Amino acid sequence: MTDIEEYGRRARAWLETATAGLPGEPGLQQAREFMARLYDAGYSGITWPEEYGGQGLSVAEERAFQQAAKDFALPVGVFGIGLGMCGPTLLSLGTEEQKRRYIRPLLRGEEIWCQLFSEPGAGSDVASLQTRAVPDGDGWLINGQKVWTSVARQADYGLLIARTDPDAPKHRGITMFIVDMHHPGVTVRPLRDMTGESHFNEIFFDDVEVPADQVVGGVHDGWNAAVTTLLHERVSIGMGATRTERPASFAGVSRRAAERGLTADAAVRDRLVDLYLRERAFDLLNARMAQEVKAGIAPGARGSVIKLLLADLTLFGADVAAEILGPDVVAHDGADAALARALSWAPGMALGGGTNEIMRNIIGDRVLGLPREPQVDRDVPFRELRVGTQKETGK
Amino acid sequence: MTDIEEYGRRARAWLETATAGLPGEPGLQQAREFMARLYDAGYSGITWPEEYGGQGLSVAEERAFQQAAKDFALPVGVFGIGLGMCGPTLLSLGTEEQKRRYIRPLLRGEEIWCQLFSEPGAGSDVASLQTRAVPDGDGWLINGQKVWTSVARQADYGLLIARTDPDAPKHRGITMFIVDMHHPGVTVRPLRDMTGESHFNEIFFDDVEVPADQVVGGVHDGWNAAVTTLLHERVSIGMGATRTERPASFAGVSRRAAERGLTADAAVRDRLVDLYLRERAFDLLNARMAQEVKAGIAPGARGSVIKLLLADLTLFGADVAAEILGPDVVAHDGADAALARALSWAPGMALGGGTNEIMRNIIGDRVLGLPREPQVDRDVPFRELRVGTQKETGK
Amino acid sequence: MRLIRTDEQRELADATRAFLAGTSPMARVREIAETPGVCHDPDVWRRMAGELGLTGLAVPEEYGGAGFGHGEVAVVMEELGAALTPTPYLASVVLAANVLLALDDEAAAKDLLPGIANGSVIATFAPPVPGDRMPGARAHGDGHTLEGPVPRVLHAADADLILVAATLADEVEDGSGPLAVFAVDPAAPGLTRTELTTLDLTRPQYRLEFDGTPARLVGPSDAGPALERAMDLAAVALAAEQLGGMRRCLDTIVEYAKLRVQFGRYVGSFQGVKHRLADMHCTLEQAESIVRYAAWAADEAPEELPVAAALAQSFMGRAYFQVAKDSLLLHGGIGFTWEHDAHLYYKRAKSDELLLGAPRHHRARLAERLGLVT
Amino acid sequence: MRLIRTDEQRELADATRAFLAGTSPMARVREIAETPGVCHDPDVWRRMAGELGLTGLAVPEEYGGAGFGHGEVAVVMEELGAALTPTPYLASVVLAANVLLALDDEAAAKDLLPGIANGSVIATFAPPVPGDRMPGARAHGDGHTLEGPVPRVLHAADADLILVAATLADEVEDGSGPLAVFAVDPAAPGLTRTELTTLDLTRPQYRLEFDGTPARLVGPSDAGPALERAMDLAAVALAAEQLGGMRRCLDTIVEYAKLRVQFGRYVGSFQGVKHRLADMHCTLEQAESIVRYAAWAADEAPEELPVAAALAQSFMGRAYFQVAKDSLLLHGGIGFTWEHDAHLYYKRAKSDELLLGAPRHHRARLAERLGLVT
Repeated sequence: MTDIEEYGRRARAWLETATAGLPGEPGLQQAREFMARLYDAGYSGITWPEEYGGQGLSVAEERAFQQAAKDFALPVGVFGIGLGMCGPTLLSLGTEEQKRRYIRPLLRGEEIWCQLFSEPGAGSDVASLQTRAVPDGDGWLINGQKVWTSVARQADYGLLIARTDPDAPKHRGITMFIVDMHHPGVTVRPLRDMTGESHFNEIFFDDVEVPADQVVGGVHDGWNAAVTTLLHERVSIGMGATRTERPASFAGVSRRAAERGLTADAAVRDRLVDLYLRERAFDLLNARMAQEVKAGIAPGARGSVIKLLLADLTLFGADVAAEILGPDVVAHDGADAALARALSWAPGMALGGGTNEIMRNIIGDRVLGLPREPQVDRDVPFRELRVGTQKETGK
Repeated sequence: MTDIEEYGRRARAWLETATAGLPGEPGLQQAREFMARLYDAGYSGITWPEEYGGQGLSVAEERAFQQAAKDFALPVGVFGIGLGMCGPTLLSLGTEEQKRRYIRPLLRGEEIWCQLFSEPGAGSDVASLQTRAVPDGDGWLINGQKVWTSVARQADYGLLIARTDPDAPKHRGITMFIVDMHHPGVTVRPLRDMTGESHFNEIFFDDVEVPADQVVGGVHDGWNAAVTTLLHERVSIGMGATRTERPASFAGVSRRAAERGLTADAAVRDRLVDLYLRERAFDLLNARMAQEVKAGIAPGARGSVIKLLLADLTLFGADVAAEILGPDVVAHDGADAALARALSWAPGMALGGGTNEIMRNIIGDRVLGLPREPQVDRDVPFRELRVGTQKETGK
Repeated sequence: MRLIRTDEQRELADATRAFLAGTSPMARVREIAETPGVCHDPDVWRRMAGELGLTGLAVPEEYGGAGFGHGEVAVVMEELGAALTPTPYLASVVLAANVLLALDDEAAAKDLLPGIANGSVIATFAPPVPGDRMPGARAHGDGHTLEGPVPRVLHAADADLILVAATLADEVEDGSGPLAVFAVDPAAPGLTRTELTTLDLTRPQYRLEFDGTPARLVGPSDAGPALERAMDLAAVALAAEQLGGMRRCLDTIVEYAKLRVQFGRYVGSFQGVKHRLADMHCTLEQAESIVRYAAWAADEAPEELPVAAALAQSFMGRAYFQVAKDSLLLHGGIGFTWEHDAHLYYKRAKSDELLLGAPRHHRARLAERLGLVT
Repeated sequence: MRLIRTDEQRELADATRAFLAGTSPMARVREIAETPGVCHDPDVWRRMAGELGLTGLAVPEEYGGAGFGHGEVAVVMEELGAALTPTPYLASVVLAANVLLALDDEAAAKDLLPGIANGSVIATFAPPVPGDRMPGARAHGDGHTLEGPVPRVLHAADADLILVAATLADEVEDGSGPLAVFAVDPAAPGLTRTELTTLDLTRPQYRLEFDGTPARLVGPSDAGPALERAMDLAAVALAAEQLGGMRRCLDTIVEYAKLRVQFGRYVGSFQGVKHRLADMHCTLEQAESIVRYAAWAADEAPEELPVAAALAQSFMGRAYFQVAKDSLLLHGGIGFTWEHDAHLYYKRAKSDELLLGAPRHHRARLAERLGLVT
């Protein structure tokens, strides 16, 4: 057994013990306690530098741990943004003080982080954001609105981008800040989505003071910082795809169809074949990309292929499940609730983390190397730019 | 019986007699003779001005004649471009002399016309044409190449657009000419298409002299003239659609499928239903637009909807026919030749008269009124513009 | 074959649209949809029946109706579909009235239709959907009693009169028999109504459970042909509703694409959006043609109705959902919010697609009616 | 499960690609396709067999082959599909060799396989396609005679050995019976070959007519399971060919979209084109994953092969044609010309989609193998 295998074996053994006592749906306090134990056992921040609280090990150990962890339901969802995006961004771009102050509590689950990029007026065009940060004494004063923020209600800190120079072209007048989510000027409002539930939040900033030393990566250079963060997002959305629950899966739908005697109908079987083809093609592609990564081929922008196909599969599955199983899915007494919910949730997959159109642009530009669309907004000062929603005025 | 009905009745009676002696596939000479008889009977150019040889009647008579003519196979195809596009363009924009000289022989079938707009380097972007016309004594000297020209081998005259001012932006330095197709500098070469047959031609112009009085619609103003011509094309491609032969029609494919006992398979029936849905939707839309036109609602750019759907239906029909009828379609001893040919011919419908992408732009811009794409070539002198096929050089 | 509206139909459409704009704006639609126990606005219903005379449009004058045709009902359905108005119109005026008319039971028609026609009675009819279990009926003295479940009935809580199809227990062989139609008083003993969770909040559905519930037989003991006709007419009316919704979805996203800016340009100027909208427009043009044709056939060409109705549902179910989904997606993140209306249409579209049975049933019916099944 | 190639397979692909680029450029492909009576280049065949050793790749060493696997054959098929090389490789090395191997007839294998493996014999096998009529076989002295037509056989004019499936006349009940496989000498009496008109000019097909033609029975009198395995292996090899063609189509149009200017911009910069190319790329990524999986299953997981083969054909037939069609269309007018290569791929794609039977047969087989048919 190699050292790495031994590492993985020990991790698995530890996880077995550590998760043994966990309830089915752990609360926030239990999640924090678990995170602390994970940290103390040396499994949080495995590849992160030791001086800030990480373990300083290689990706081999990280991968061995992930491999072992796949079989356990770990209550770490609430720390995902911090561990997956905010932490890596701070490690890349943060000051020495920031890293010393924030990384260890983040890894231990003592402080929860959220990401504050999206705005209602900006949408896919994240860089057209309108939240303002103006100099205020030694620090900055922030006003504006963010949206589509996960775990904002639990978060202690947020990584925020705001416009600091409206006279610069839109990508060049943005700065990234660490914001204290407990500041009285921060209002978190749950955003109800089309499922009827609230998975995200809107955040309002009303004269929120931020000290000067909370700038991440240089004043006016926040777009580059944001790109660093977003690259981590794309990887985490893409590569974790197979683990996403798919209620309208081929196995699930065909089982239900068979139970109701519907598979006797050739038209039903034909639709199930459609679902199988898409699902299997997606799963095999995912598996192949994982093998390529292991073989040292970086996935690069091909994560967008996964994202686009997953969005498509999610919508198709929900749609075809209803088509096959019939009216009970849309008017039910509880039995088909998961499928009905899949219909409401499915569009979210095509909208979160970049719309299908954005994914196709990325694939065209970065995978196929096609010439770019002429960009009309690249060199225009932000304040002269049309943004958000407005009437056409000549053009 | 109204006058119009009486007109239609007489037209039908005339057509019955006139077509009685025609062979199944009339040759060019017989077509010309038929056209002369049609003209002499007063059925050619029904709405065209009397002073140039037309009948000066209203669209009501024209429509009554068309209604009657629908049931006869008239050998007038070779005159279609002249009657449908060149003639109307001359009537709108031609000089008095041009109209007196050309309209009557055109209507009588004595002179055949073709249209010389498309170029290999221009494609959908017709205005980026590179055929040059330079002043030469009193007239012009034309050099260049045209493509996708129908009836060029039979044509006596062609309506050609050429670049006369390469320093003007591309739409503003074009002129339209009447060109004598018998000029020794004109070379017609049949263009073999993917069916293996030649339905179109390439035309090469090598120092072809054109007198100054053969300019149509003003020097450098040829783009507007061409738009006039092309509007006629779109209507004629669109509105005549129902008469286009569809070998892979629902009726034809389902009859063959039934003969071979395939309709016992629910999967086959389901595919036939797909074909029926598309075909019926298309036919009903065509019929509704015809009723709207009759009721005085101009179709405008909606002709592009018909064109796009017809392209789609044509491809789908050929595809699904093969899918249903199986390997015999692609490897046959003659029985399925029409369906095999439909597969080779089908892409032509999506390419001729504007690609699907162009149709979608027209629908978006002119039917839905969406904002235009930024145009990077509108105000650039033509000689500085990238056209045709070339390597990317920075940009 | 008439594929464009008459002047009168255009006026009816304008009047209905104006009325719904005033009485049923989206804020009101949401209010009703989100209030438990409230399924429609009785004031709006009264005015639709009285002022506008919409509830008796296709009912013959002898039964208190206006004696117009199904084409006029389609006009109203199209506007209701565009406005998403929560209303028992489809249940009462389309489903119930048409089944009563088709059953050709003079006495029942005289008893039951006038109330539906003048709007004083809200009726509903549970359309028999392939694959569903049907309740059984048993002769019992003068009348019948019903036994068993009805899986889904529209607006059953609002209804003053419930019509259901049931198998006559005595005629059942091998588990199935001819269907007959029964009228049930919602207050009759042994009737349990359970509200279902519906994806489409604007159109409540209920499960009924009969347990020795007295019911009145309407029409013949084999109501097969009458049910077929009533279901065909429902398919046409529903297709009109789908057309109205589809058009509204497209209008909304086209409007938004002209206002919303991304990357310094109106999003409608990007071909990625523009071409999709063009395709949606093509779908709409086809859909309108099919719906006009089906509505014409309903009134003028009864021999073409079976194919036209199956065509309409086979095409419209898929088409409306596709357009509603694309409209939602093209709105971007805002389309995913509860506050935005896109999801209401998306959910209506999917529910409509399944309302009269799964799409494959409409397609199979179409294949059969086209003579493909031999 | 292995979804990426081994180093050896990558080397084989590179060598094959380089060889075909040199010996089978498109000009040569067209020359062969357009010359009547010429179906492949015998020199190229000899070099493929000799220098490169491609004809015996998956034939066990005991029968004169190299003893590699179907994964290696798939590598070659992918390159042949990309280059559109007119060659009897599919007929001889895939169809005929696999059926001989699957039949498990030691004597016949020893007689017939070495020639196929070293390329000195070109064999073909007429795959039994659902719905086709099969010839009948009758015992006759020591051997059998064949009677009746075989609708389509690849490369029958080049073949030194023709294998066909036929029903044993004595065992037929109700018009059908088990299939057995027979080896026929192309020069045998009573055999008529008629060349068919093929959409795909690079792959000739023939109708055979037997009239008392002597034939040798190979394998058992019920060859059903062997035929199934051989057809599954053919499905995998064909899928690899389809993948190669699909990739070439996409590469070609992507290249063109970077060079062709319209409206002052490279056409690949228009979202209308770019997004379609992105979708085509997504299809390719999925296709490659499926083909790699099926090729792995062919060698390493025989129990997964039936599903994998049906999956591969159900996916690839449609996918390749879609990509070939879109590639042709996105070329604009030039794609419609005879001189442009787009139509050759378009025609190959459609022919491949139907080569082993109509798509619905692959889908029905997949449904059955997934246990959906009970």
